[in-house]
Amino acid sequence: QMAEAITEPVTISFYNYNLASAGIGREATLELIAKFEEANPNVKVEPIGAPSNEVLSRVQADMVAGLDVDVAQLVFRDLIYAAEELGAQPLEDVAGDELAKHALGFVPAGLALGEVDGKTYGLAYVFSTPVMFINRDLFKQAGLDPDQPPRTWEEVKTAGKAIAEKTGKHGFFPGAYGPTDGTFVYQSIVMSNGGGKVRDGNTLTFADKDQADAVAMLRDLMDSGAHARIDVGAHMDTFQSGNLGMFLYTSAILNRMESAAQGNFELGLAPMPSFGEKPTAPTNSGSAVFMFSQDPVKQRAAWELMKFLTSDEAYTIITSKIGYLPLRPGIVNDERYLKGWLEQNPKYRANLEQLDRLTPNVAFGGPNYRQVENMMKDAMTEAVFGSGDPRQVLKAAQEQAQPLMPAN
Amino acid sequence: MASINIRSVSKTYGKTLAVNGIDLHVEDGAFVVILGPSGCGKSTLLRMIAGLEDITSGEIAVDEKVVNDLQPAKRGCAMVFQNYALYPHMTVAQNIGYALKVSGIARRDRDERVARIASTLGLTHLLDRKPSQLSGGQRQRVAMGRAMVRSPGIFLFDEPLSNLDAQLRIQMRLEIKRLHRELRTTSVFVTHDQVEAMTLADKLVVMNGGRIEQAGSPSEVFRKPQSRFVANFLGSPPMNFLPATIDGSGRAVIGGNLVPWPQLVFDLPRGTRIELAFRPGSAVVAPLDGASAALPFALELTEDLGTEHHLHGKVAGTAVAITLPAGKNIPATPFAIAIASEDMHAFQVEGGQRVAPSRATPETIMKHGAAA
Amino acid sequence: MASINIRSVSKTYGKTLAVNGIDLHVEDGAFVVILGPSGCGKSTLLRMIAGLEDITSGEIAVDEKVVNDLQPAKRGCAMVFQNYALYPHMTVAQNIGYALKVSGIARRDRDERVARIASTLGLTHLLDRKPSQLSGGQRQRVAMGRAMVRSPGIFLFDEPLSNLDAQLRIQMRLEIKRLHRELRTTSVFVTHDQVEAMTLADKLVVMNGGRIEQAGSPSEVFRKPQSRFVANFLGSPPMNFLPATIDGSGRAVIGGNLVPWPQLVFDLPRGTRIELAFRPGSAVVAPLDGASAALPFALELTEDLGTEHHLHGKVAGTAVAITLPAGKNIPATPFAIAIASEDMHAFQVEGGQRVAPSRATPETIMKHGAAA
Amino acid sequence: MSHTAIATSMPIATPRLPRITLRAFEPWLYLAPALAVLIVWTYVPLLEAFELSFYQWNMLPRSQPRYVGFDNYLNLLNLPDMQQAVINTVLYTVGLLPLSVGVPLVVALLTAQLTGPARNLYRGLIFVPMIVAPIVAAIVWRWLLNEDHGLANQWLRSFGFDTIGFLRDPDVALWTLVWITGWKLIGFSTLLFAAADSAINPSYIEAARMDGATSWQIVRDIRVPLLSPTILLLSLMTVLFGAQWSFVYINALTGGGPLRSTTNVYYLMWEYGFKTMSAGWSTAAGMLVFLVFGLVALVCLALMKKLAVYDD
Amino acid sequence: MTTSPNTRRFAAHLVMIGLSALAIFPVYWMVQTSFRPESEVFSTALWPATPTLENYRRVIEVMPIFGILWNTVLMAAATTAAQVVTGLLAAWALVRWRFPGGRLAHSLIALSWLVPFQVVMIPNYVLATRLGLLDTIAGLVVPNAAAAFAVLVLYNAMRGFPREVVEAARMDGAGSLRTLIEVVIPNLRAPIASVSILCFISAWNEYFWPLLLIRKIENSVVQIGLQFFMSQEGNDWGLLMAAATLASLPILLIYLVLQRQVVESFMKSGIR
Ligand SMILES: Nc1ncnc2c1ncn2[C@@H]1O[C@H](COP(=O)(O)OP(=O)(O)OP(=O)(O)O)[C@@H](O)[C@H]1O
Ligand SMILES: Nc1ncnc2c1ncn2[C@@H]1O[C@H](COP(=O)(O)OP(=O)(O)OP(=O)(O)O)[C@@H](O)[C@H]1O
Ligand SMILES: [Mg+2]
Ligand SMILES: [Mg+2]
Repeated sequence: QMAEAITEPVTISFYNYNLASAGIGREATLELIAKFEEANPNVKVEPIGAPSNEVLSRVQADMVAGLDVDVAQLVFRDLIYAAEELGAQPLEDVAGDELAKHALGFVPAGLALGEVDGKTYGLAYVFSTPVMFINRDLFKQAGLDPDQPPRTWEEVKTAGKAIAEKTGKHGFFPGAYGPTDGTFVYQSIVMSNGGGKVRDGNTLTFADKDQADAVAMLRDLMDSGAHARIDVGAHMDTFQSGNLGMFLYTSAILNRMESAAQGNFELGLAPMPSFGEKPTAPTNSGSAVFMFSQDPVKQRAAWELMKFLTSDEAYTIITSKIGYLPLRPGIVNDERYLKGWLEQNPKYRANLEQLDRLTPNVAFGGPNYRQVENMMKDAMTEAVFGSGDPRQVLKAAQEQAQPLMPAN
Repeated sequence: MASINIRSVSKTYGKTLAVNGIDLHVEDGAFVVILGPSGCGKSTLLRMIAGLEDITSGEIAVDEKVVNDLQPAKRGCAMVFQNYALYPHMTVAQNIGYALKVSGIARRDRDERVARIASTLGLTHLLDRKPSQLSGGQRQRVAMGRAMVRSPGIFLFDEPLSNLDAQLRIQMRLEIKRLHRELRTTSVFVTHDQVEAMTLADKLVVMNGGRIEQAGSPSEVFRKPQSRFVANFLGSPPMNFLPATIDGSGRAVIGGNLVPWPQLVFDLPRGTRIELAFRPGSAVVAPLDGASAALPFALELTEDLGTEHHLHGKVAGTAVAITLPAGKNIPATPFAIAIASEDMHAFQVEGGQRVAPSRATPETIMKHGAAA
Repeated sequence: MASINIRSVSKTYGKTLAVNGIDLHVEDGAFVVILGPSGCGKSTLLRMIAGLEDITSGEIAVDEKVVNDLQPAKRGCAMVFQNYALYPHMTVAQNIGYALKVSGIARRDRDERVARIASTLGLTHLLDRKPSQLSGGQRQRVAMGRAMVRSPGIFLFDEPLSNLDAQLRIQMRLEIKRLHRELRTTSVFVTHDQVEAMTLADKLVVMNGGRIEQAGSPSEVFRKPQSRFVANFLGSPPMNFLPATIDGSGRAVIGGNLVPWPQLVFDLPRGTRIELAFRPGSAVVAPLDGASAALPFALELTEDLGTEHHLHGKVAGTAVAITLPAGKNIPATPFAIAIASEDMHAFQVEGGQRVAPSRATPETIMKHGAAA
Repeated sequence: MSHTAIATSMPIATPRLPRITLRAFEPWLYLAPALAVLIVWTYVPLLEAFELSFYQWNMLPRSQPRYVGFDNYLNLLNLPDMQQAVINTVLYTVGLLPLSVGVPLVVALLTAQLTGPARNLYRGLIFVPMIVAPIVAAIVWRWLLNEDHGLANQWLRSFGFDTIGFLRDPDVALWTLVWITGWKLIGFSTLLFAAADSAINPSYIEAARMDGATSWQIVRDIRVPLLSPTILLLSLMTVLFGAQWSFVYINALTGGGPLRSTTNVYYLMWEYGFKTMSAGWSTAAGMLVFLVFGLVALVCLALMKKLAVYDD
Repeated sequence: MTTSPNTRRFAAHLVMIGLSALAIFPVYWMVQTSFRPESEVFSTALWPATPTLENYRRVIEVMPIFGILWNTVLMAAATTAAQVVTGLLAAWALVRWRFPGGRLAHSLIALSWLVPFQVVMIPNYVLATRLGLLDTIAGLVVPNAAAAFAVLVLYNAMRGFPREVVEAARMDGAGSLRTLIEVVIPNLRAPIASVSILCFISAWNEYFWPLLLIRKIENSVVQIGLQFFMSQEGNDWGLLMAAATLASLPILLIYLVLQRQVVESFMKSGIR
């Protein structure tokens, strides 16, 4: 149990990936920290920036080196590892009732995003869901109505083919492959097809029927020509340069897409497509904040920081400045918070709509979770881009990877 | 075999005039040695003949055909380099056969010719070795073989023996001479070693500062050097030079009062400064009796070479070396030396040309005393 | 000045025995020359004296103090290297003065001593040049200066003249001799040039295969070589060797039937194979009249060196060279050569040691005819 | 000249033993800084890594290492992409050789016949890629080679060719990475070759000219054989470090894709070993790389000794 | 076969012009992109239609780029100096003496070249942290203070240095360190220059280690600075190119100014 209050000045470290790159993310984060320090004069926050794919290694390395890690912003794929191996503090134990009190006003799935075996280790922080970015100019050129973006994968296929054939540009591309992505776009698509997940407990299930069918669907798009076959490392560039009609990717890049579109093409936004009438399962990308402090006073300071970072005030900054989703939907219609901003940025609504159906990203457990994830993603990519039977490819990979999972 | 005609050939490197208007005729089958100090342009001249260096002006003809613009290999020359320049990555056989290979001769023929050359030079058992596995003399022979293999009309040698030790040098020198005797290939041989030059040459060309100082048979050049440079350059220990002045009667006066060769009269104005020169071996020991024909010799240092003694000393203040055969005892100092007037050379200080004295009339001799 | 005592010194490199148990005493102020063919261990020995090479066994004492473990600079030796080893980035003055700088001598003193040395060696006007701007002879002098500057007790020279051309070599040789006369510094001089060895040495040491073959005064070594190796190594052209066999009366028989020196009797068993040897200059031309003391000479090749002729030919099937003074005419072939019995050396084929004949009794001489 | 200076500067002999030991010690004093750095920062970790490679552990003090024998090695060697990665590694090496050895050799030989400032200018320009940061090089090349907005493909289009999916097409991507890797190396190798070429004793070339060899024959028979030490050295470096050199570009540009076509051993090791949180995997990967390339190095060195022609 | 020297020279010029263009075009592209406004970034025109310095202004605004450049210069210079000094000392030991263990030391140094950095990364990080080197320039330099490459190249260069000159210095009474400093090093300028250049370049381009070790942007080096404009969420092309240009500029300028000397030092260095 953490200390009741902070009476002495204390310094806590805060590992954060928004700080690692220039731009609004960094500015907003620094602003948050400044505001927090202002509100808690006894707490000094030492921010440590590391790129999002490095931040976990940094946390681990610092722990190995014996440095104090207090609060860390980690991506959801590392959730189980952080809880089981790195020793993240279960917030129920540390903060007791305060957690439940603070969680009031979160989206329904809010706390669940950071849960492992019934305890909350990560407090969902900045996150977003996949949305479909639309190049309205290409839609028009292809004779499609940009105001009626495709709602199902069938429609994506038709629209994609039309764009590819009529404009000579690319139809559709999901940011689900390649080195820069996590697996959340892929998981979103998979889970939208009936709710099956990529694993069940410690059994891998990504090659099961529904899951494999979803991938086979992408493959079908590919074979039909609707799915672009481009350099998977440069999909954003392709969209930004006006060569891609539909781009399914995290809403966090909205800002960047907007400024890139300016003067080049008209940008549209749509929710992610569904499998027929099945509801979509938008999965969160982004991160949660974890507490690693052992010392009660530091734990208190850490908790205060975490609370602040997920407060109404914080989300107003986070959403309006960076573009991440607000975990507290209440602020959307609140004059004091986001109402005004949303009126100016109506596009953002497509993103907000998905919050109700928010489905937690599935992380893998055990010491080899990264390897397993790698194998899964490689198999999925090969299933879509390769020439073999997608189901077989996934099956083979699943069998390969299963032994690396923890024994049940 | 071929003759070479070099006509007013010059070569400049940037501003350096390396070869300065050379005219030279090398007869078919001759062995010409070009001798000169370092940097005098010997190599440059040779390389122009070979075609390795462009000719700045003048022309070179081989067998009366001007070859100025011909590729080296087309001139029918073969060359032996100072460091042999054997291809380090090829075996002896490949080194020798390379020229044949390049000219597209079939393997069988090639091997046969290489084998023939190798046996001439006693290299047969070495054919599979790399140059790094050979001794100096063997390398030299391989270089010779490489030059011989195409049966060129002309052999060019650029100090091919200078990297060998004394004994090997003599041996290889004799071998080259023997080969020339057999093959009679026109040869031009560059060296700065005068023993090599003397012993090998049919015709000896002494170069200095890009020009030819003298050309002729070795004994002619040795015995009648046309300039002080040539006189000084040939012979070891070198000639001794005694500064002298012409007196009123055309006689050469040394050190103000010595007139050792009164019978020699120079047709030069009074006061002209000349140098009288003689070879160390031409001097004989004479008693120091004040006879005018003998020069008082102040001995400073004796060297015993086993076969002869070198005596270093001073004559009228000038350093002079004389050689005495090993058998003779070194005389007790002080003594004098006498040199026969035929063995005496004279050169003008100005310009260094040889000046020939006329013999004085018998009366004059009588007046001054008889020559030794 | 210092004396050097070398006692049973050996040196092995891995498995190569470079120096094999050498004993040598160098007296204070002596000039010892070590002569030998390439690879015989001369440099190794010298470098052990200098301290540049560890001594495998034995000991070296300078002035009776064992220096085996002393740093080179502490032994009071200075060394002149074959390629001079001048510091390429330093001026002449810095090169000469470096040892003084190292030993912490003040700049002023240093400059003064460098200037003094430079003027002794005639380098004063070159003090600001870099070695690359010097001629060979000048470099040699700088190297000398560098050795002299610390006034060492011992000078060590490792073929310091071998990179110079003939004339410069003579000049520098004399200069070294002159300097030794002045300074009287104990010197050890390594060379494979026998002229250098003969002329410079007070004591000549001939090495071969890591051992000393003979040590003594130059004329002693030259005139009385103790082994075939020494005999062959000294003299140019080298000694001639004629294979011979001892007959029943102890006389040496050449080519089966020639007994040129009947008066010499060897105390060797019949059938022992020896070599009779003589220097090219010891031979005199004799008429080919069948007199047993003259050897028929089949002339093959003549070289005119200006001062003398070299005649190459065969005696009883063995290649032989003789020298004749320039004055003499080359005799018409065929002719014979005669060698005085005092000029004749004999070596055992087995082992190569010198064997001294005894003079036969007068009667024997009478029987066979008088010596030349 | 006075000899007193010498006499006084000759010290009394110091006792024998300490001097010997001090002298034996001396080279180690000079080696100490470099060796200390290498031992502390490379070899001690390497030894630790060797030990760790037999454990499953994430190095955190709160968890216990678990001995797993050769499991980590086996896991790595049994990775699905291992075979492909090995083949690709060979392809990278083979593909890099022309760029790290072939082209530079040709350029050096070509520029050797040029004179004056042009030669140095060319050699200078061609060295520029060497100083560009790898990450920048990767980004700019990705851009230039993009199928939709890249200049290279635009030019191809304007000349009427089909576009090429330089980083997209599995048949091409590896060669694209080879090119980018090689692009950085050409200048460096060229300089080395030029240096080696200018050190060839000109009399060999003159001898060949006298023998009647054409300039092509001289190149083939004389200059290239005499450049063999440099050729072999650069080949050795390419074989040993080609996988590492291309790593940056795989990491930045393709992540081993498309369809595993650009992955190589080093990248695979990184992906499954170094990048993950498991000390066992990463150290096993490290040991594998070290041992395999160490062996390759030994074999290559032996080969080099046999093949190279040293002219001395 | 029968091509005249002139045709051959012409062909050589053609090939070289082509290759040189290929070599520098990407650099040119980087520079010109840095002058493009955001809307023009993906245009394929060879020169921006409306060149702007905006990207540079932004880079300077969001990042202490000059401080970072200074850090990098400091780090690269210090690393180079350290590597050259340790390299010279070690090479000297191996050249000057033959001693038991010498070959072992030599192999140990050479083999270290083959150790993948990733293996030693974490232990080094732990050690650096213990030594208080975290987030310092010193921490970037110290683990790289010796490089096998530098030792090996300098070793080869020294081996080519005439042994007699070293012995002459011994005879003159100079100790081994003095000989190294006063006699050997002044004559090894070309190889030292070449090695320094290569060490400097590689230190300048060092990426993984600073990424791990440096926490604050003020203490960062340019390669990490570049990372600042790249993220999962897309790259800021104009800024990135401006930053990349700024990051390459100093080293590029140094190179252009010293180009002839660089080339010459390589030609003379005997790195073969
Ligand atoms: N490639 C060159 N560039 C400039 N100058 C040169 C070149 N080759 C020779 N020289 C100069 O031309 C002159 C003659 O040189 P050459 O090599 O012909 O002399 P050499 O008589 O052969 O001397 P050595 O006996 O030293 O070989 C010298 O002054 C030399 O410096
Ligand atoms: N550093 C070394 N390592 C191994 N062997 C050596 C070394 N130095 C010399 N040797 C060998 O020792 C023997 C004697 O060499 P040394 O240099 O003393 O000969 P040298 O008489 O000086 O010959 P030269 O006249 O060629 O200089 C030779 O066989 C040589 O190969
Ligand atoms: Mg020459
Ligand atoms: Mg020697």
